[in-house]
Amino acid sequence: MNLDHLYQEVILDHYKHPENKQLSIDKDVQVHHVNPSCGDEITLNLSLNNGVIANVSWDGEGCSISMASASVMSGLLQGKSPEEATQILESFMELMQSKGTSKGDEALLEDAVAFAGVSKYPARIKCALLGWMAYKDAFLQIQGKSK
Amino acid sequence: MNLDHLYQEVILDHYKHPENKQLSIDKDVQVHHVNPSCGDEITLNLSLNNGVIANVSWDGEGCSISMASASVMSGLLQGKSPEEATQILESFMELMQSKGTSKGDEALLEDAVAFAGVSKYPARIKCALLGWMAYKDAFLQIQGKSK
Amino acid sequence: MTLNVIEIRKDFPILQKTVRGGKQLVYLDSGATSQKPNQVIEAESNFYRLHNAAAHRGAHQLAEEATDAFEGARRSVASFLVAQEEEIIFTKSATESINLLAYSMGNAPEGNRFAIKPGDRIVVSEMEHHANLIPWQELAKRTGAELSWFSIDDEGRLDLSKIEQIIDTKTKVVAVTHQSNVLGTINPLRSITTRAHEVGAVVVLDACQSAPHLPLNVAELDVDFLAFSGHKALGPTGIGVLWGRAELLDELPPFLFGGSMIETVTMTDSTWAKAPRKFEAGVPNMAQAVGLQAGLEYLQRIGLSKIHDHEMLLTERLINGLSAIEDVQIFGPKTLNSRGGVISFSVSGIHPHDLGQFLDNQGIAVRTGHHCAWPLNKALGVQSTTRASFYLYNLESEIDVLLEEIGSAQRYFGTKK
Amino acid sequence: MTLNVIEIRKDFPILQKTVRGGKQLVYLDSGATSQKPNQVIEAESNFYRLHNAAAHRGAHQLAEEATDAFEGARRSVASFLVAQEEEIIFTKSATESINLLAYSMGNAPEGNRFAIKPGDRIVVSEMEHHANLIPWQELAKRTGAELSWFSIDDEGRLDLSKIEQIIDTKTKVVAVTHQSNVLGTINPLRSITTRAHEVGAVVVLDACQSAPHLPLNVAELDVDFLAFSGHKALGPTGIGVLWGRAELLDELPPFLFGGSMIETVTMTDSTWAKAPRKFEAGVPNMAQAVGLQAGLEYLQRIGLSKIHDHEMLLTERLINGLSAIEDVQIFGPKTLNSRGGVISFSVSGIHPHDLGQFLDNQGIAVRTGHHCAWPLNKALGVQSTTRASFYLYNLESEIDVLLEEIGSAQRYFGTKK
Ligand SMILES: Cc1ncc(COP(=O)(O)O)c(C=O)c1O
Ligand SMILES: Cc1ncc(COP(=O)(O)O)c(C=O)c1O
Repeated sequence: MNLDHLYQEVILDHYKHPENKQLSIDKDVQVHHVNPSCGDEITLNLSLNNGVIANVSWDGEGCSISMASASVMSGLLQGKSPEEATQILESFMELMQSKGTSKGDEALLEDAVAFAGVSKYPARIKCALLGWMAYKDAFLQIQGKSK
Repeated sequence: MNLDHLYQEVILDHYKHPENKQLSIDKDVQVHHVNPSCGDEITLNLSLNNGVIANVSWDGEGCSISMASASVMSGLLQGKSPEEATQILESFMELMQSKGTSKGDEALLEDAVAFAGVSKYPARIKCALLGWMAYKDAFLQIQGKSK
Repeated sequence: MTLNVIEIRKDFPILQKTVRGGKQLVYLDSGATSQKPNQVIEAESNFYRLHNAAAHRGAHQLAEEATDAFEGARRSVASFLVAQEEEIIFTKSATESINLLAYSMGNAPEGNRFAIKPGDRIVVSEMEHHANLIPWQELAKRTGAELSWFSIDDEGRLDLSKIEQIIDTKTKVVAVTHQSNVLGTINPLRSITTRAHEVGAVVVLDACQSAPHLPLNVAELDVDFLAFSGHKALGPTGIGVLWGRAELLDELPPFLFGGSMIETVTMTDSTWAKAPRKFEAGVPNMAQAVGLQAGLEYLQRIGLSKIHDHEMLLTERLINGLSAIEDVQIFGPKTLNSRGGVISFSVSGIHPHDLGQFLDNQGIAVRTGHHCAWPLNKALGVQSTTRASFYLYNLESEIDVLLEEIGSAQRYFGTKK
Repeated sequence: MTLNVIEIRKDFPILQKTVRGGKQLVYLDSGATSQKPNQVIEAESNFYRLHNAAAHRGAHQLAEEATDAFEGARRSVASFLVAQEEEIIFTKSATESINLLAYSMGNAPEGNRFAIKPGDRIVVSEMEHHANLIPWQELAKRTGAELSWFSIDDEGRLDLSKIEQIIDTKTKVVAVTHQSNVLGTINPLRSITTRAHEVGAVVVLDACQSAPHLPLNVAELDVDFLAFSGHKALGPTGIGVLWGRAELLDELPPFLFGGSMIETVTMTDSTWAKAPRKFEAGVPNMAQAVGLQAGLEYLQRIGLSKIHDHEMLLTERLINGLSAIEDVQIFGPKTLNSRGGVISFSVSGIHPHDLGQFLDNQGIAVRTGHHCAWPLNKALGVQSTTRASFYLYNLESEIDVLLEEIGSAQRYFGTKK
């Protein structure tokens, strides 16, 4: 096995230079997620404005996969409508479950296709999903509040 | 294996015509014992008089081994001193643990040596001991009382 | 007979064994535990030889393989019961499965739907195995709830005539066996589940004697929890299953506490993972799960309906044969409808232990005693019985040997000329 | 090195395996679970092939053989711990063993010496595995008792300086680990048992990481209960041991309820068998007990002192090697006294998960994460670590491979040129 399929340049870059990794005061909700099997954690602030995702900021501690994935996610979802975000999220989850058979929809996922290799390492899928699940939870909470 | 080693004539005779199998009103204590693995049960009345075992009577329901053994025991211990009874009991227990290697001390055990074959069937040893353990318990209770 | 028993027997090494001085083993004690085919033995061994590591812990290849094997076994059990994967909890035995439920309910705080309080009712039946009776007795004692039960009628069937009074509106749990391990009776569940759900109670099914012998579908059964043991279903010892409806497992508090069942832990407080992990503390019985999978797949390959039909053929043969012997009494249904391949009987003048010993001496393994159902024995008015129980590997000729040797026993113990 | 590791390795089929595209497996995760020698795999298989039946139930030959095998395994475990046969209880895991104690104590009625009431105290330590922490947290919550604990010092050893305050006169239970599964620290038990017994508390020892690696003698340890898991001691999955002093087991109420643990049963009440049966409800994990026996006998044949010495050789080599690498931090004692073959460390700039993944890709299996000891990790100020743990089958050359690949990882992740 070639580890480079897992640790793409893009991933290591985001790990070293994460985007939006500082909790913004502009938030509608804050969520905190942990990966119980390893202890990795993330705090995520989310705000919506005029029906689009205005701000995704986060902080956390974890492996390259979890941190880079949160970084990519935060950049990707910013400015998107919740529907678009859901579509992206679903596409990413599908990619994670593909067991290495999919390359991912680059038009939709952009840099996030770099995580395709993770799908071959079942124990790491949860790492890649940590930030995304935090976003999903945060979004559901905002929706819940507005009802 | 020859089953006759287990089911000696003596045993089957005692099973069909048990001795002292009617609870006597002459009793210092009464005990009730069950074999939890099969449900066999015995009630035993014991009385001591002038330092000898005056009366051992019993009633019960169980297999040929347990009932015959209770019958033999009741006849054997009647009239003995507690010390003699203890010696007999210990000799019988030793026989039961002999895994078929001992024939039993006939001078001491008399008819009870017929149970030698039981020692080859671990699951039946408890049957053969049911009445004896009831006696032991009853005797300890009398001793306890007299203190 | 549509089952190729001769072929099936080749898979079970122990059936080739002789006992008591060269006698061919006739194993009629599958109700206590089933024998194991090579496929099961090999599956367990291969797990150790090739994939052993702590599942769900660690990111190395062996840990991945062990996780895959263990979770694959879970999927297989789910498909066996036509259930969801997350609804399958691996325990060490049916006994643990039922105790898990009773303790978890006991752990439920006020407000939780499983919280049981004084005045609540728990319903069982008189034909329960101790494993589906005592945990509820104890839960009742711990919580101040009342234990009620269904009696049995003369044919050894549940007396449901007072169902409305017995499952009253205070009832929280109804725990019954699917098939009696003594009488062979298969209980009619529909009226029980309907009434229980009407009053908001959950139904716990002890499927120890049915899951290995009948095609089951948890949705159709309409029960809420179901327990069975691997070792009675061709599987290894040391593994049991608890199935529960997903939404109920969600609300049920955990039972055993430790690794892998947590979400977060501090020195004073912990939170829990989701089911099934919430109920599986510690490094799991992985090799046994994998062995159970092989056992259940073996059963499914042969077909559970076929297995049941085969057992009913044997049952009919034994009931007919026993009915023809003087001095034999059968306990439980004498007809074939709603019963399985478990037959308890007694022979006058011969205590079950003595009969069992005689049969054992001829190579025939039956079970004697109260079969861990003491209250049922009392209801039947006997202290113990002799029980023959069948499985897919039993031959009709084995029934004939049993019948013949019962006659020999009668002669040996002098109750018949 | 007095251990013939090359010969030993031939008994472990999985060690011949290659992983991740042809790389020789380097298994350094025995702290999570040990690998199994053929002797263990065969013992379990042979039980199914030759002796399988329900132990303690039924009078036929197979049932006798199964009973002998199971009780023989109990004797073997007793001799392993230098204990009495009746003091050995088979559970499914150490996790169950400890939960058994916590629940049984919770079941103790007023007047029973184990009854725990509000204001009583339960003492643990900050280095406990979740399995020896959460059951006590929960018992404390159920009973209103207070949970207190020993902290750790800078070297990763128990801080016993306040022992008299922590184990106060209200203390009923002191539950501590013998060897930390994260730090490798072996705890000094004498001061703990002395103080605990002074105030009338019982001492529960989590021997998961010590029983497989050190010669133990329960009398010398002076503890009251001891738990370990079979799967970490060359044994099968699905088996654990609980040892308790005979007179304490006598008084301790049962945990799981069901068949074989009873004396008499009616619909409303039951009485219990004597220990160990009282604590072993249901058809037991017989094949796993027999497999464990084979595992423990294997360990005894090699010699536990020799095994420990061998592991300390490996430990020294790894500690020295790690100390020589820049940017590596070792958690736990850096000296060899009172420690075992478990070493946790971190490499700056590389998250343990990434390091573990890199090593795995080279065929090296280590564990990463919080190792089911989350509070300890918090005390150490880290979220997770990388852990290497050894056993009798590990080679010195495997340490060298690990050290080399840590260097490669540093280069791969760009933290070192
Ligand atoms: C120190 C310690 N205690 C308890 C346990 C729990 O053991 P198991 O998961 O086998 O029940 C472990 C291992 O996981 C351990 O290392
Ligand atoms: C009907 C029934 N319920 C429960 C059990 C308990 O199963 P186990 O002993 O495997 O836990 C048995 C078997 O012994 C049984 O026949």
